[in-house]
Amino acid sequence: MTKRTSLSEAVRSIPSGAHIGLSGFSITRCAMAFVREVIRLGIKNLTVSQCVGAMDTDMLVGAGAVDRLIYGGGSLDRFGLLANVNAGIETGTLLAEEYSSLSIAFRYLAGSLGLPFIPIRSLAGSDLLARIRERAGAEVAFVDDPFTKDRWLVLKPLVPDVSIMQVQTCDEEGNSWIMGPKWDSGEQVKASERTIVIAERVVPTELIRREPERCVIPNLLVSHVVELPYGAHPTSVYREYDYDADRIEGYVEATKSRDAFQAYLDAYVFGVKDHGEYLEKVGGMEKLESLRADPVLGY
Amino acid sequence: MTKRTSLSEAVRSIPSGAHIGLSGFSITRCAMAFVREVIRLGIKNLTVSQCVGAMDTDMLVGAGAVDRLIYGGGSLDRFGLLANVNAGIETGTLLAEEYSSLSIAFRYLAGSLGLPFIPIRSLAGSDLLARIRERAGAEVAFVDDPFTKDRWLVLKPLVPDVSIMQVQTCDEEGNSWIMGPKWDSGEQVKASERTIVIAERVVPTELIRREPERCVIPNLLVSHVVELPYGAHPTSVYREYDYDADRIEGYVEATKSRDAFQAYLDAYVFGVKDHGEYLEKVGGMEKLESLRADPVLGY
Amino acid sequence: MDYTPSELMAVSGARELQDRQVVAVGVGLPMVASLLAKRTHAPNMAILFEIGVIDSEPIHTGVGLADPRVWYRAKYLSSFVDILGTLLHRGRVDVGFLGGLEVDRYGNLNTTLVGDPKGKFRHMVGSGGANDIASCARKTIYIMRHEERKLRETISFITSPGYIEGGESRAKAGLVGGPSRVITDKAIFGFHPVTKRMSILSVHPENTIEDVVATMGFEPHIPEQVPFTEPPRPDQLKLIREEIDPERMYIG
Amino acid sequence: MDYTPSELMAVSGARELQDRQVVAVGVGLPMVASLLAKRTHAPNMAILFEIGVIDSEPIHTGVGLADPRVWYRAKYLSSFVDILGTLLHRGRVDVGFLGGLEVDRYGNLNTTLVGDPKGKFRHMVGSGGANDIASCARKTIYIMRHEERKLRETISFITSPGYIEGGESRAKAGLVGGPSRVITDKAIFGFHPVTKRMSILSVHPENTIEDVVATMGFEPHIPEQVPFTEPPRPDQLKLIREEIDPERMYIG
Repeated sequence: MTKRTSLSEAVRSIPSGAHIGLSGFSITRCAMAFVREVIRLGIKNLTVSQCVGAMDTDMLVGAGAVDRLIYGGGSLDRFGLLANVNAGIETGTLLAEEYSSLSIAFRYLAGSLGLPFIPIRSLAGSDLLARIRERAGAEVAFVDDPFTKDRWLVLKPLVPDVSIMQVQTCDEEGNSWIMGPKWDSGEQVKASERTIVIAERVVPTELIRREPERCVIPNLLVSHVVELPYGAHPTSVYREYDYDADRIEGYVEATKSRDAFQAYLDAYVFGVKDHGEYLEKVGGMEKLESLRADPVLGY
Repeated sequence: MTKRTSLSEAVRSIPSGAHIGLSGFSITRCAMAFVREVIRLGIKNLTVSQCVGAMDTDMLVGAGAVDRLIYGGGSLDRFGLLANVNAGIETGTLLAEEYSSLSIAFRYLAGSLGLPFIPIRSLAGSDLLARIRERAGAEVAFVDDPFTKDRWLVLKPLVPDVSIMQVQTCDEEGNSWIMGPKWDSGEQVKASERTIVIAERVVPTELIRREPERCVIPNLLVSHVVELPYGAHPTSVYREYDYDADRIEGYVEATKSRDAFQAYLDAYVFGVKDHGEYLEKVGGMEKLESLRADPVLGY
Repeated sequence: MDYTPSELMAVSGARELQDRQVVAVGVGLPMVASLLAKRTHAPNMAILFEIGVIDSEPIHTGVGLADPRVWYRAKYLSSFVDILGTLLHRGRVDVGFLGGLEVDRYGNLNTTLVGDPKGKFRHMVGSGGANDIASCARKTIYIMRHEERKLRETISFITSPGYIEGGESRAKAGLVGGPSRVITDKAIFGFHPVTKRMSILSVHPENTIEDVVATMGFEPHIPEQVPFTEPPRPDQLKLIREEIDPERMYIG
Repeated sequence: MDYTPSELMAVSGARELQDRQVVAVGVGLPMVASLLAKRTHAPNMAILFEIGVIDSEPIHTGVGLADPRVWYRAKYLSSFVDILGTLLHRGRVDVGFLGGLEVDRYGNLNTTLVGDPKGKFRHMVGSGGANDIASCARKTIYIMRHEERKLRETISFITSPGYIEGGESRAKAGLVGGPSRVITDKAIFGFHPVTKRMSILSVHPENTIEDVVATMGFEPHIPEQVPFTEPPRPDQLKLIREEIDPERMYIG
């Protein structure tokens, strides 16, 4: 059964106010084309979660589409900070629940396994925990280990309504390969009620069956499949293309003022009708070819 | 750093009374050569765990090397039952703690993640739970979910002293690929204090680096690497060789009486000095070649 | 009759499955029934094997889940934790499909031992994933031979809970779901919505209610109308005989 | 002086690592130090990056953990749950190696915000895996610039706990391990075994204790004997400059 559809149709399946999990980590495998379409379609009041905050989230926050962020901190690596996320936290317009990488990963893991709660050693003695208890007290608790009687912090499972997964390869049913390290992608997808896969390429199921050990997302978790080359641009996709340093620097520059960011959105989101036009605008085939990953290096 | 050693030396690292986890599932990827060497060297009083009881465990139990078995049930598929395990349970000579596949997998998972306990929905309302509570009461308990107030069964982590992993391919440091479904192998290895890898072949680390997504066991978990083609015979190894139906039938026949089983051990364990002689005894290269897996089918 | 009782059981099992469902199956007749459904009316059903396999397309009959023949052409090869944890325990499995040694009137299943568990008994296979599937799937279907020693008033051991002591007792144990069908070689049973006692839904062609009841260890609920089970279609038989179990390992 | 302060920091960091240890590292100087140790005295050390990478051998400098340059030639590519869960949280990580924004006398680390968390503040990067590493590794080493605004009497936010309020307070919070070294561009610090206050271990060549203390926000414990830090060897500098950070992205 084919689940192939357009980006626009996949995005329209997400109501305002939904909890979405995003696949980005800093500046790699970010759901950038997805985010641009969410902004274009005016979907709002989202809750976003991901282990390490990334460019996809920062742009959504900058566009005012996010009410609540559940994450473990993040940056754009050496390009800069998550300026929009940080501004939202500083001014109080964004409700940010800030954990660590493992505590978000464990919350997804608990969600993925149907566990009612999961114990963790992290966060103890930190101001992160103090803040989480103030702001999101109902999502952490303490339980006595019945075996040793030690007191353990336990976290509530995290279950996004939909996970948005940027992958290298999938089939039209949604069976997907993710190459490279997977950070929280596996747990996030399995925790989420459903998943939208955005793939560099859609291949015949026959190819998926040839290397079933590579399959990270079984199709039964997937509601929509969108084939969208360069869908993560300007961030990188391992073995496909490198990050576009110029464009990330341009983004960072644009996050320095509200006006500049609005101009950025006007140019790259509202000023183009779709992903194809966006790719033309950022340099077209010539630029994109220059980003193609070397097959040995993977970048 | 090479960890390559002989089977005998790897087995000698295990003291009598240790808790070992075995990689077998019924009649596939069973640590058979390992088990034969354990019996030959007279290591005793073992605790054995695995999700689904397999031929490796049954043979160890039949040889009187096991005091305690922690497992989720098992059989030799259509070849027969785990006759030695069953006899041990029926006569009371084997302390068997019987769970389900998922409850053992969750106990390994908790061990692998350093969780103090893990909640599970299985076992409730069954006689399995009633028995576990009688026999191993300190390994299960009930905890109230602090978020919903529901009462949940929780299991204690399961942490073998050493996991014995039959794999297809590894390097001399122990970085290992497991092809095919992995059943509980990943969680068992990561829960265990250390792992002995028994591989069909040892390849250069350079090859491991070419497909790092395939690596299931990072070398830092591995204490010994043993290269031992056909180490799982007469059980199968996916993509390497098929099970040897004649020899499994012979084993099943031998489990029908104590005398027959002793004769089996005398012939195939005590009557051969090592794995090489064993392979000669069961038919040598001609027989083994006939079991080689077809590269397309994988069996 | 141009089909065997096992073939009718497999076809009846297939009929219980719907397209797009997620089905966790054991080896044997449950596997035959699921593969048949997938090749006929339920092409988008997902078939899970606990060992870590999704949607394989075997072309040779395997001796059990441990046989790589059963994993052939899978789309996904993973682990117990993935299949039984992230799919089953997470609540994504619609139907669990199991065989069994003994079942009682409340659908409690025994695969562990026969005899007196505190005295003389014979140990069999235990749970494997059966307890997990019976505990966590939205519903469970059993396929087993119709014999007095299998359909018993009292079973020796509850490996996998059905409705436990009937009524609300399963819910009280914290479990959702429960058995929905027991398919034997003589009849198909359901469970009474309130008492949770086994109830005859249909008897297979050339069988009688009297014979069905006389060869069981307890008396099931018998509704006023008991139709005959729909027989297999020729295309279903052809698929079973030529493609799914050509070596007749499961279909006796 | 034929080396930079950053080079000395990296070499000092490398010296803290032993062969066969398992080390969880952040990007930047911790990564340079770890790669240097691995290429010199600790070839069997395992280097973990939280994103899911073990023992990569980068030949190009990456902008951060998210840069595939940093994953090149890894032996193992997996996930947060694998690295931070099955290795770190399971208790298998010997050394955590972190950079930081602010640290206090008890080795509590701030990477979250500067200013008044209840009033006006600037938010920075938060934890990532830093809190997990500081909480679960057997010991932790920090590398950071020696500035008064970084080595502070009071930090704005405890992202990653050190010895919390000193003495037994870390153990009381249920944590083992704790920071063992703080390596700056002027000195190396340890922690007093009882009070858990920061203590000068060595000052770098051409620095004085007076200058070290005068450029910090709190007074560290000063033992009677404070040696000079051992300078880098030429082979270490050569490796850093020609192979590990040839673009001088981390080594200023």
